[in-house]
Amino acid sequence: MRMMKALFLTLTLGAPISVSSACAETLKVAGPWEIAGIEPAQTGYVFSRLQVAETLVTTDKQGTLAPGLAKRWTVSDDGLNWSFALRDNAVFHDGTKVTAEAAVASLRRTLGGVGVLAQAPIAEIAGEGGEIRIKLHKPFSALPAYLVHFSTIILAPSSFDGAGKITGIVGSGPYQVKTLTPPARLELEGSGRWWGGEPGISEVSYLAVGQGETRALMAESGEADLVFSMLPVSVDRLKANPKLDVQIATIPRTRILKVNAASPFFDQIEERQAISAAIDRVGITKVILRNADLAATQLFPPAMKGWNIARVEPLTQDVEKAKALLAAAGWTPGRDGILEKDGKRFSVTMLTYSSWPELPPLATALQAQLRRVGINVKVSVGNSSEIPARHKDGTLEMGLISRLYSIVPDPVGTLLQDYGPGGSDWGATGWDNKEMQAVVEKLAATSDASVRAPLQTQAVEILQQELPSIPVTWSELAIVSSKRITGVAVDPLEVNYGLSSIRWVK
Amino acid sequence: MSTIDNMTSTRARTGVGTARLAGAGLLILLGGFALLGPLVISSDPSAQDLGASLAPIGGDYLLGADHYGRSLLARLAHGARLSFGMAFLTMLAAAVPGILLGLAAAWKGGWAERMLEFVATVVLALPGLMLVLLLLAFSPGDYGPLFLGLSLTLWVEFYRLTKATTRTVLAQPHIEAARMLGFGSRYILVHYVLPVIGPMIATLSAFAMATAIIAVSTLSAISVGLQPPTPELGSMIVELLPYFAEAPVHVLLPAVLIFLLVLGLQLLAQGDRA
Amino acid sequence: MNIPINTDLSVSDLSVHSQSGPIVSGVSLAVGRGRPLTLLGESGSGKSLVAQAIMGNLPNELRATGHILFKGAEILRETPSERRRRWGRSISLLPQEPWLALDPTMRVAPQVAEVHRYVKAKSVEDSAVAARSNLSDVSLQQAAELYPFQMSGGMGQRAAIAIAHAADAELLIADEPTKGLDAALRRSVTARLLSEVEAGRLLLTITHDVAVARALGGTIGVMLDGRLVEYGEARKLLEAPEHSYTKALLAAEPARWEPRKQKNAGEMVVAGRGLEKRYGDKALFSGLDIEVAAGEIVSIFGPSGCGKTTIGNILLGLAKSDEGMVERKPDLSPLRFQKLYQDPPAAFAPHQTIRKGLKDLVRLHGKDWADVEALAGRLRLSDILLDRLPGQISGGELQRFALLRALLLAPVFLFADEATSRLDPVSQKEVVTFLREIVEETGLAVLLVTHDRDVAEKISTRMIDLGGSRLRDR
Amino acid sequence: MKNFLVARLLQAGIVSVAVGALCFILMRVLPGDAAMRIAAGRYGPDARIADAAEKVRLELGLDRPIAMQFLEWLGSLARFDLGHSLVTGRAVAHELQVQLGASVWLAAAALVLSLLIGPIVGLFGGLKPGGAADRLGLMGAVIFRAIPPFVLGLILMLVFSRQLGWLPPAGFGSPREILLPALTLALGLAAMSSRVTRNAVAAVAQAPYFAFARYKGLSEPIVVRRHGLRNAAIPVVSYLGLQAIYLIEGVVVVESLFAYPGIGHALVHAIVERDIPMVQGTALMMGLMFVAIGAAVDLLTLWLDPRTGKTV
Repeated sequence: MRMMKALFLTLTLGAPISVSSACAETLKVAGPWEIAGIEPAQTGYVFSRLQVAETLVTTDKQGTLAPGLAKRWTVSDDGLNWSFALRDNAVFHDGTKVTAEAAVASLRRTLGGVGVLAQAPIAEIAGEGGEIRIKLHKPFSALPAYLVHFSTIILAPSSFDGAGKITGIVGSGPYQVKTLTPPARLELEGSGRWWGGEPGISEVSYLAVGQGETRALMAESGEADLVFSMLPVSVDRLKANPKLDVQIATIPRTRILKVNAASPFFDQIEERQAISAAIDRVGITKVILRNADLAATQLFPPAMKGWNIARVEPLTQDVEKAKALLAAAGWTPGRDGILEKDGKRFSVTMLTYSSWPELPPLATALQAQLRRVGINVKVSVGNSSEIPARHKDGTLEMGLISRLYSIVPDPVGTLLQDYGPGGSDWGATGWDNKEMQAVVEKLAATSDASVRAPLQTQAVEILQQELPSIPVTWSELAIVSSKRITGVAVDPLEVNYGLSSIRWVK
Repeated sequence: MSTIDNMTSTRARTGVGTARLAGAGLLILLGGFALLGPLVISSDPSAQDLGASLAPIGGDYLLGADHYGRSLLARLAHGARLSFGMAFLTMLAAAVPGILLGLAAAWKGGWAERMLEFVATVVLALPGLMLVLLLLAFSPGDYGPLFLGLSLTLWVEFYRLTKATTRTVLAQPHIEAARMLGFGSRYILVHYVLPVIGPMIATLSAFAMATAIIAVSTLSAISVGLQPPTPELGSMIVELLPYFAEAPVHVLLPAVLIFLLVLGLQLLAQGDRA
Repeated sequence: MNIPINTDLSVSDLSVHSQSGPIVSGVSLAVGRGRPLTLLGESGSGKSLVAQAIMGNLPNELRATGHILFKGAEILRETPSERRRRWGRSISLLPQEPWLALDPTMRVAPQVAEVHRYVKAKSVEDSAVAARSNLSDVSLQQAAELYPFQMSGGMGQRAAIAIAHAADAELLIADEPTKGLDAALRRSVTARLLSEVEAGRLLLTITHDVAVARALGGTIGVMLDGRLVEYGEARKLLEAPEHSYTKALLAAEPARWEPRKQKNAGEMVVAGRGLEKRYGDKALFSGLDIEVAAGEIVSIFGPSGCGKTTIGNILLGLAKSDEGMVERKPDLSPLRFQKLYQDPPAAFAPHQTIRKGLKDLVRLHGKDWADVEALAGRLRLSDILLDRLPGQISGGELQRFALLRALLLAPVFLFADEATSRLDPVSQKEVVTFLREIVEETGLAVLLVTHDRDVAEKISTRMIDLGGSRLRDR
Repeated sequence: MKNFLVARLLQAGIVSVAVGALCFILMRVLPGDAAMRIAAGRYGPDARIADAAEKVRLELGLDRPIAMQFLEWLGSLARFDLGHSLVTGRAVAHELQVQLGASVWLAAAALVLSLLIGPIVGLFGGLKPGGAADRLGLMGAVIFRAIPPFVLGLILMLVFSRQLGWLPPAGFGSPREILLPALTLALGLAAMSSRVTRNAVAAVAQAPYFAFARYKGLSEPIVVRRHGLRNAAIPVVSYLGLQAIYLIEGVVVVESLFAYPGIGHALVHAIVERDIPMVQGTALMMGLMFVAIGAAVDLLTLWLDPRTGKTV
């Protein structure tokens, strides 16, 4: 076979094969994300995950906050003044020290742009002598969690031109950018300056591969040593491959059916509960996600401690109950089996998008299941912006979306948006629940775990009862690595993939 | 010497004849499947039975079931009908204006022709796929823009062929002779031009249909074509692709169906362009 | 038949068979040094097959039997590769219509030089020198760097002769060497062929042109339907032909036609005054006056490319003149002005039977089918021909159908554009005879365009010579 | 020669303006809020798109009159400025540099591979029409033309990457990575060009000059080399110009399949994200590529066929 391969390559390329051996020292990584630009608010996560740039605060593998560029932080008693102390030995890739002035400039720029930081009640950012001070309008316990977000990566002043436009990524992580060929390729090398020591493998090459199936092939053919985000269907096959390791972690992401509670179809709780009861979550997860444990019996997955409440009644399929609930809400089957009320057919459009490859198949399955209780659903796969757009103008009926609850590690930030007054792009639509709003407000103001726990339970119970968004499945992240490497760990919050601790197997 | 010419040409003709015959036979079979299949096969192509996910061939489901447990036989039949139908409509929508404009350009010449030529050049310089993508953005997943976009790119070929051939025919002395003998344009069109362009148009139509089938399935394959749960052959391949390790034949079935459809059309069109 | 014993090429009892039977049978002939042989016959008579059998390039479907002895070797027994080895070495061919036989994408000089380079295995430089000398032998030294499309037909013919000459083979086969050439050029071609004979080469010429056979002298063989019907010494055969076909062939030569009886012309039917036509900034003709009256045959004579066809088209209104005007006898339907075309098959729709075309014409003008039948009888066109496609009948018959078609509309003026130049001599004479008869009977006015001075002289009442002072060899 | 250049330049100009205008109009009348789409493209589906859209709208001046925006585009086009990508914020010309380069490499590799396959198969078929080589070639051509490019790509990927592990299924930059996508395109191209070559060669083999070359006494290889190849190449080359369309379109599909970051890939993304300057830029580049290929074919034909020299 080797002979054949050599012969084949010589024939087709007319050149000897030195390519693969020359690259032996490089860790080849493939993932789904394209690097369309280098603006941190857009693609900062790539540089954060690949450890090119760092944030002040980061998380450990359990999802709890951990020191990043800031070695510790404190908050004043009134909860308005935060102080973050920088590491003394942090150096940017251009050789300059990570000073408070540089970090403040970087954060101020972030604050003025699009990103989570703009949503925090920040009054002022200042700093001197290795300490960053952030002043708030009102107490906001989640601030350190917000500073984990990739848009807040700290970049050296040399990353920007005079007008504040970003020209390059000069971060402080173990790896520095060697070459970037947008949108697909990023070559990294050890910076030699990291405060955490030298990375195990100094050369890393990242390739963006959009198609999940192609990524699986990359892993199988040995063209990549580490591949992120495997499709659920490929996982079993990859697990069986003796040359590969597969690691899976549940991530705080839930696929939900976002319904417009102001529309005549979903304005009654019974209708929303009926939809929920009509869905065969187990069947869907078994077939499409290949893991029945991912059936979302409530909004938050078990991995989110304190947010997954064991005692709430799980959401399960019960077609008869669904039919009864719909009948109670005044819907009666029409001649063709589709429900009707006051001469109006229960016919809705389900918007979804293909940024997440599993969404269209899920929509297809949901469509068939809802049809069984007499609801006619038209699936429309479009651009992800259509859902916020239709949310805004009120014409949204139903949308199947994938919602991340760890945009900042504390889900409160997300809940604040999603179930606050007026709902949000990816949260509730037409659902205005004062009780929920009060609970979330209280949560946001405190960081005392004992005060928060009952509030969290209360919030989950409200959502479980009211179902402004109907959970369908939870998510997991599968990472495939070649047995040539060791030290691979899955970060469920996808903040940092820890490439620097990967080593070649001797 | 003319006998020799006749001998060689008849031999060549029979060679093409068998290919044509094979193509026609294939198309009749597939056409029958596409037309009658959906009527005979009672199961709904979108009815799911998650319990029967990837059911094997020959069991409860004659050709197995896809990952949602939908009958592949029913989906293939509906898919074939869709592909055929779309291709035929697209071809018609491209051929009719293409031929009429081609005739007009060859007949009138002058300004009208230059205008048409310009439009054709611009359309040709626009990547056809881009046009389709742009139009699809109007209403994703609808048949209308898909078929409009494809026709918009395909008409040019009909236009060019008709124009060039008609122009050659019209330049021949026998047309001048017919005009001098008092025959009108209508007679010349029906008796002299159409018999010449007819077979060429037929060939081109078959090719255009083949192109349309491939284009529709390709667009579905890069997820911008028709939307679920439409049983479209291209999207069936892509949907089933991740399962190829478990059910390779299931993935192969729609691919083979596309292949046979296009092969049939190609064989039927076997002319000098083969 | 009397075959000289001392010959270098002798053919005896040669037959060529196709799957459906023999196409050439029992041909015997001989070529000797200083005695060129000319095979004379119309297309389809089998004369080309005889040449191909000698050359060894018969189509695969055909099989030759008999004997061909060339310098003591039996050619028919040789394998295809042995025969091919003779090409360019002991046998060379002067192809018909040489401008098509020259590679259109290669300059002339290398096309000659490659014979020296690859056949004679000379060095590159020697080949180039030899090629230049070959070209200057045919006065083409100036044209060495030209591409075939930049040369006239006559130059192409000379280039082909240079190539044949470069091969320096003993036997030269000239296939229709004058086909497609103007009369003036024919003479120079025959002169060159004769000089090859004087140089000691064996020459076998295939032609349908009696004038070529006469000019070459030597021996003449006349072929008809695959048989050699007459064979003998040229002078004797031309003066006292024995076979009736030979007699008809000779009688069909325009030079031997009966001159036209002078007859008073009727009134003017169509006239052009002060006509001028330009191509770019070059005038084809200018200040041309032409008038055709009833019962008159006016000839325009000139070499190809002189604009003679354009004049006819201007009179018919098919082309526009840049200057001048056309006058027609008033109150005549335009349908009564008709045209005969140079290439008869092109003047009929290729996929329409003759009958269908004529029927539609009769119906269109409310005529009677009996008129067609009467004319067909008159033009000796049999009924079976009506159901054939234009490609399935001979040029002579087709041209008579064209005449029939025109006559159905009772024309007053007929423009015959080289109407007989592509026909066999016998057919040509037939068509011309009918035309003359009709002119005399109906007072039809005819404008005849021809490149053949003899044709023009014999049948026209008046001649316009457009090419008198022009360069013959374009 | 001068006329020829002027004509091609004129064509390029007309194509530019027409393509630009068409894209502009189409993109403008597309349903949905452009700012929303751009925001989604920039910040991903997890972000608060509605908020971001407001900033985008202000930043890009999307609420100015359409005519004004178009005139601006035309004005900058005249200065060879294609504007800035709405999503990445970088100059379109800069974005395209990399992607166009990648696509040109892909297209060139595909063309070279197809030329290694198609014309050679066609040559053997055409020299002996009806022979075994001809029949095999015909069969291959029909089969490869009946396989949609994306299916062909998948098959190649499965065979060469998964089963044999010889070539990477994705990526770009090195010859190994370009091979699979190029081969996918090349097989489709070769399927067509082999038949054109076959017919061209068969026509040349029937031509009187080809026969005459034999009668001159030249051996068969010399006849084919000196009088066959060039003459047969003329129609093949002009057909290659037509294939440009297939190539440019094929690039879009194949690039999406093999995660190859070329211009086709960029176009699909730009359309989805409503990045109007990028759509215009890529469409323009594709149009110009088409014109350039046309010009190259013309030049090649000019060189191959002295007869065309007079007419252009």
